[in-house]
Amino acid sequence: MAKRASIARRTIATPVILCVILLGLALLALWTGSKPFNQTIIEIFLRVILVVGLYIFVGNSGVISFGHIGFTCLGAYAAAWLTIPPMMKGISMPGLPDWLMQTQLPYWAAAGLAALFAAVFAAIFGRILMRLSGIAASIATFAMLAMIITIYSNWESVTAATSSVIGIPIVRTIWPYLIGAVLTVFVAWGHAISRSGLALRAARDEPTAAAASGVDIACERLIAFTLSGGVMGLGGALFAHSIGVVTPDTFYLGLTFTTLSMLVVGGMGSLSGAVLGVVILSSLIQVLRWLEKGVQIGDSTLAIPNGLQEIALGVVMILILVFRPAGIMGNSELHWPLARAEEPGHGDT
Amino acid sequence: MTRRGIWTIALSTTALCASAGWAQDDKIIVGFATAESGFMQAYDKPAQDAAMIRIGEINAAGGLLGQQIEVVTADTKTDRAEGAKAGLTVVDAGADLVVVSCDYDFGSPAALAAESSGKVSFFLCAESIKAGIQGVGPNSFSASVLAAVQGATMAEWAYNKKGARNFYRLLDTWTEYNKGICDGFDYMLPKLADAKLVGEDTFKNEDASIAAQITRIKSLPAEPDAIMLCTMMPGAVSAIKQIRAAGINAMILNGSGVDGSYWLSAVPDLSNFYVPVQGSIYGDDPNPDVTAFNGKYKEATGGDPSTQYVYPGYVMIDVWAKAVERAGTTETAAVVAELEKMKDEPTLFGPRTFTNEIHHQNRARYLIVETNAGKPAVVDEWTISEPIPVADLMK
Amino acid sequence: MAGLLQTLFDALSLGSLYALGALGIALIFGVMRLVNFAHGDVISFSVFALLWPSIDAVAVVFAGNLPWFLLVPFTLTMGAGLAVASELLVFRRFRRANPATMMIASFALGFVIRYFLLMLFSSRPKSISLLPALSQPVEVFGARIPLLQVIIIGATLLILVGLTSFLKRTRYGLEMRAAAENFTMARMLGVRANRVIMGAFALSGALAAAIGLILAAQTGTADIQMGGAVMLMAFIATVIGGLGSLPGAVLAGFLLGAASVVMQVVLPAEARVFRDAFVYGAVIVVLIWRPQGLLSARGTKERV
Amino acid sequence: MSLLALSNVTIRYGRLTAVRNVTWAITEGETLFITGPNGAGKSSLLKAIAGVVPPAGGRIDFGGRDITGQAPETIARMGLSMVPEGREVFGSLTVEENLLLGTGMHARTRGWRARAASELEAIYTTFPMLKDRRAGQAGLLSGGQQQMLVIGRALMTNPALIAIDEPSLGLAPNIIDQVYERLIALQAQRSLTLLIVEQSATRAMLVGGRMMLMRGGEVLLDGDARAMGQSEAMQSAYFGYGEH
Repeated sequence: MAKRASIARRTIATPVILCVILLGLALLALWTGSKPFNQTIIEIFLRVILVVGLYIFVGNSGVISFGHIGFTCLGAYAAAWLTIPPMMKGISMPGLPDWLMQTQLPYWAAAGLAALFAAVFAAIFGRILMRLSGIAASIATFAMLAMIITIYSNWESVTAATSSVIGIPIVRTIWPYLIGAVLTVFVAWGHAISRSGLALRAARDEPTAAAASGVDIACERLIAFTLSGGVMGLGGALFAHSIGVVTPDTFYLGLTFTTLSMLVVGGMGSLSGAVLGVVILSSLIQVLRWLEKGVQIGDSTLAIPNGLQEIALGVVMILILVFRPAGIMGNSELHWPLARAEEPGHGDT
Repeated sequence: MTRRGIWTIALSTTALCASAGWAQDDKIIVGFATAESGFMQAYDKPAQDAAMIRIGEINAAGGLLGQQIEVVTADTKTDRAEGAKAGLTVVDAGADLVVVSCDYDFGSPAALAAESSGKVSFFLCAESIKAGIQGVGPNSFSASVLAAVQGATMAEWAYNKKGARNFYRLLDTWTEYNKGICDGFDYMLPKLADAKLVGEDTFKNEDASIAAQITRIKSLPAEPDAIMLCTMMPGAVSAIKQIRAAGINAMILNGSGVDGSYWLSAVPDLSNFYVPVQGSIYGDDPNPDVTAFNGKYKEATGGDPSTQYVYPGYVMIDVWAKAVERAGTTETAAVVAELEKMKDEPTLFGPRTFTNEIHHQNRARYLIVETNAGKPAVVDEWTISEPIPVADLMK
Repeated sequence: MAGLLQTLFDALSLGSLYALGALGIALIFGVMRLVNFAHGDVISFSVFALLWPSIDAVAVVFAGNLPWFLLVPFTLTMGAGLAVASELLVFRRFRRANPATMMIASFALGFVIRYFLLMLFSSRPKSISLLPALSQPVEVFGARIPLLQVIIIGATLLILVGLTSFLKRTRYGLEMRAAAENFTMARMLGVRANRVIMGAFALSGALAAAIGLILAAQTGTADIQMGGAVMLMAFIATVIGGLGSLPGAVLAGFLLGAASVVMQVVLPAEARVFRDAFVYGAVIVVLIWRPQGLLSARGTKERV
Repeated sequence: MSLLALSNVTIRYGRLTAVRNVTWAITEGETLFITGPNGAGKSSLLKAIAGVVPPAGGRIDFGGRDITGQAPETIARMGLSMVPEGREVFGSLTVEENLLLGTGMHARTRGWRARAASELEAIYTTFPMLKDRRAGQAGLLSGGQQQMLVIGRALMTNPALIAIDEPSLGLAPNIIDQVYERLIALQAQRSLTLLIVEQSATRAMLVGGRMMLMRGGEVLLDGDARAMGQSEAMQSAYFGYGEH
């Protein structure tokens, strides 16, 4: 136990630095006082939650999951069920069980339950899927996502099928999202330095060795899968409150690849990478949009043709990966300046 | 791989431009929070161009309440999260009217943003009952006609004018719009004595092949009189082509979503094919002014209207401007009140009615376009016998 | 009877699409463990290659009007060309990278291709009438089958036979099969990596183009997204077929096609909308039952 | 002169170092056994020589040319043929296809088919069993037969040096004897240079030739196999007695 404490002391810097960065963004949003910019920062925080959630499983286990956005979908709809005024639910989702129909919770309580709900499902799916590994697991997770989406896009009476679920209270202040992101970062860090997290990473790096030393890989994976499923659920719930409508197709391949790309570009095996991946790609896109709109240079406006933004983004992503195949952070973490970067808790493996 | 533009992260530029909040209330500003890029762009732009034409006309005629209408825009990138941002952006820029994307799913985030800032919002051409009070709030409207009305119109018209009795229902579950068409069809069918549904099936817009669904139709004892096809582009072309390729020549009834001749090359010599439209892009509209408008549109954009979805944009500015004139202000409550007073308000594209319970058209005059040997032309016009009750629309 | 025959044809023609797609993905996966998410965009690209760039609703057809004996080779070349280019410009840089990185790179590449097309052609689906002669029905044992279906199935069989004999008879094919099974060992026997990989990309690109042609002829539409759906199914087929096993990929492709057609037929109307949920459920079951795939190539190293 | 020469070769996998500054050379026609316990770095060394793992440091020369960090195919084409651990036959290919692959490097030169044919005959005469199974799937061969196959396959490249990793792994003693008989015979008729990695030194002592003993990524002993068999040093080094 003392050992764990020492690991914690050695690695606490990482989450703290990351949260300082996030706080900085929040303050920036307050300072500009612009509603749209505020919304933009909220979106970044949401992405941080999702990508870090993804990291908890993918980063530590090394298994690519195409399915996690499914849990985001579960979370978002759970939040919708719990926060929409009963009479509106009666119209759009008449099939809901009565007790659920009658409940209407504040958004933060709903978000908590949504996370729990998603985690439970993650545990159930994980129980089945975690015996798989490698690309078989990846495909299985994707199949899971596709199942969830197909069901949610067609279950008229409970999810209102493909139509937007409306009446979700919109939360436009930035704090809940900041808190969510900070919470997520610390959860991820806590898991990474926990016995389970260390075992999982060991299994990722030397599977045979880990198995030999009695690590139950499937079990450790299941823990990470459940935890990250919960975080993804939280992200989904907050997402729902950020724009006030949810539809199943919001939570499909688009978001899956956005989040995966950010994780891989940032550095799959690194918590800092997950957060920085979001921040860096987000700012990159921002710059490109500026260029697209045209920027004043002296008295001439320089503008890139419409649509070039996405192309440039793709090219830059490829270049980043060419020069840093392991992502921007690789496997290392942010540390106090001058302190040597290392993976949390890796000192003693 | 996805239907939408993928990059849903990040800061919207206009966000920053608008940040200083140069809202100026002595001006009348129309804010377009629509898709300038991505999937919806192809659907938003034409309607927006039509709206700009109407704005141009009004400004040329001395403006609105004696002021020139100004326009601000923000790109939704065909993405919901971006949509919310775009909505906030134009509101920050002082928009009195917030115009949002054609499709409810993509327009609603912006509309909700407008609603929460107490602004009037108009969907360019959304055709779901939600695009209005029911899905956004008391200050939200749609400029088009409910999808359900299209389905109902086709059913009733085919029954009365074509003697169709045995209907088959083929639904593409991809969007609410598609389901809306079939809902209207389902609402109307029981009202038609001895008309019956001989079969039904579903498919997905992106299905590579709907052979199985077609086989089901062919295995019916007799080919149905009419197939109610509730779908939209691009899947529609594929479905129609495959149906005809399989040798099924039954009458095909559609929603307005398949209007236009740009795709007909894909199904050479298509016949027995019927589409309801608010106005004709084929130069044969009973109302010459529509043809005149088509000319204007070509001047403004360099191309003819490619579908009837150009028209709602024009109607939108038209009715809103009238309401503003009557209210003598752009102040939300007053404008909404005036809009809700409108009963069969004549417009270039048929009468429009708004009430305090529905900000959408649950009944409208439709032109029926028949495509014969690959040539579309207006053959008839039809208005459903009674409006579709809101209750049925909400089910 | 006729109905049954019809269903059989439906299953075969859909299966053909998936099989061809799976083959294209398996070829590349086999030689470099790359899950190529750009494959779907190669499909779309080779269709759009038949049109002049223009953003108005009406498609400006150019190569699309060629007679079939020119049209087909042209399209195949386009597909192969793009695939080879992507290997030269992008994937060659990722030889030592881990599969996740390669996968995201391929995704980014597909993203670039897609938005490139979007810029040239706008997002509005274009309608093209490819080989209109094919879109009428023919009598087959009393069932009226769309001629196109028959041709799709025929063409697929032709491609499969051709590819098989290429792989079995030629030196190049031999090296490709060996590389697919155990790339390192093949190299240690002097098999030139770049040549084989290049060949794999060319083939896979041509296969993608073939799918593009079929889709375009069948749907009459050129859509930026058109490749996506097929690619996903193909991708799944590759995995449940057995990584690196080409016959497995084909088999699984046909199975998936059959599965979704049969489900569409047997499921009751209200359950039909959940068709894909059932299909994907079946996929999971198969994966649990045989994680290594139906026909896994012995010696294929799991590296993803 | 030396056919294969290593100088200060170091191999790392991430944090752990598998081979430390190893330096040695083989002269043509020589037989060199590398023995040592698990994790001694024997296989890593072979992989580096074959170009599968690029060495982290040092230099490897073959036939007087620097091959450090060259692609495996290039090295193979220079006449250094590798038979990796676990045999690695192409299970889904037929026996003959497996063999034909060996002629990969000649595929471009004219008349390779003819050469391949004659090579095949040669191999079949050495391993008649392979001829009987020529059309069968290689995956279905027994371990011993697979070992013969991979050796035959390596010979098809007609190499100057064959490096074999654990040829006796998982084989019954009498089969092992056969394998070695063939190897020795081949070496005689083709003036081959043999580089053989084996866990146990006993086989080396039987066969004779030069033997090297690795532990912990370093070469501890290097000398005549039979002579070394008697020495105490060998025992202690192998089993790690007298650590200091």
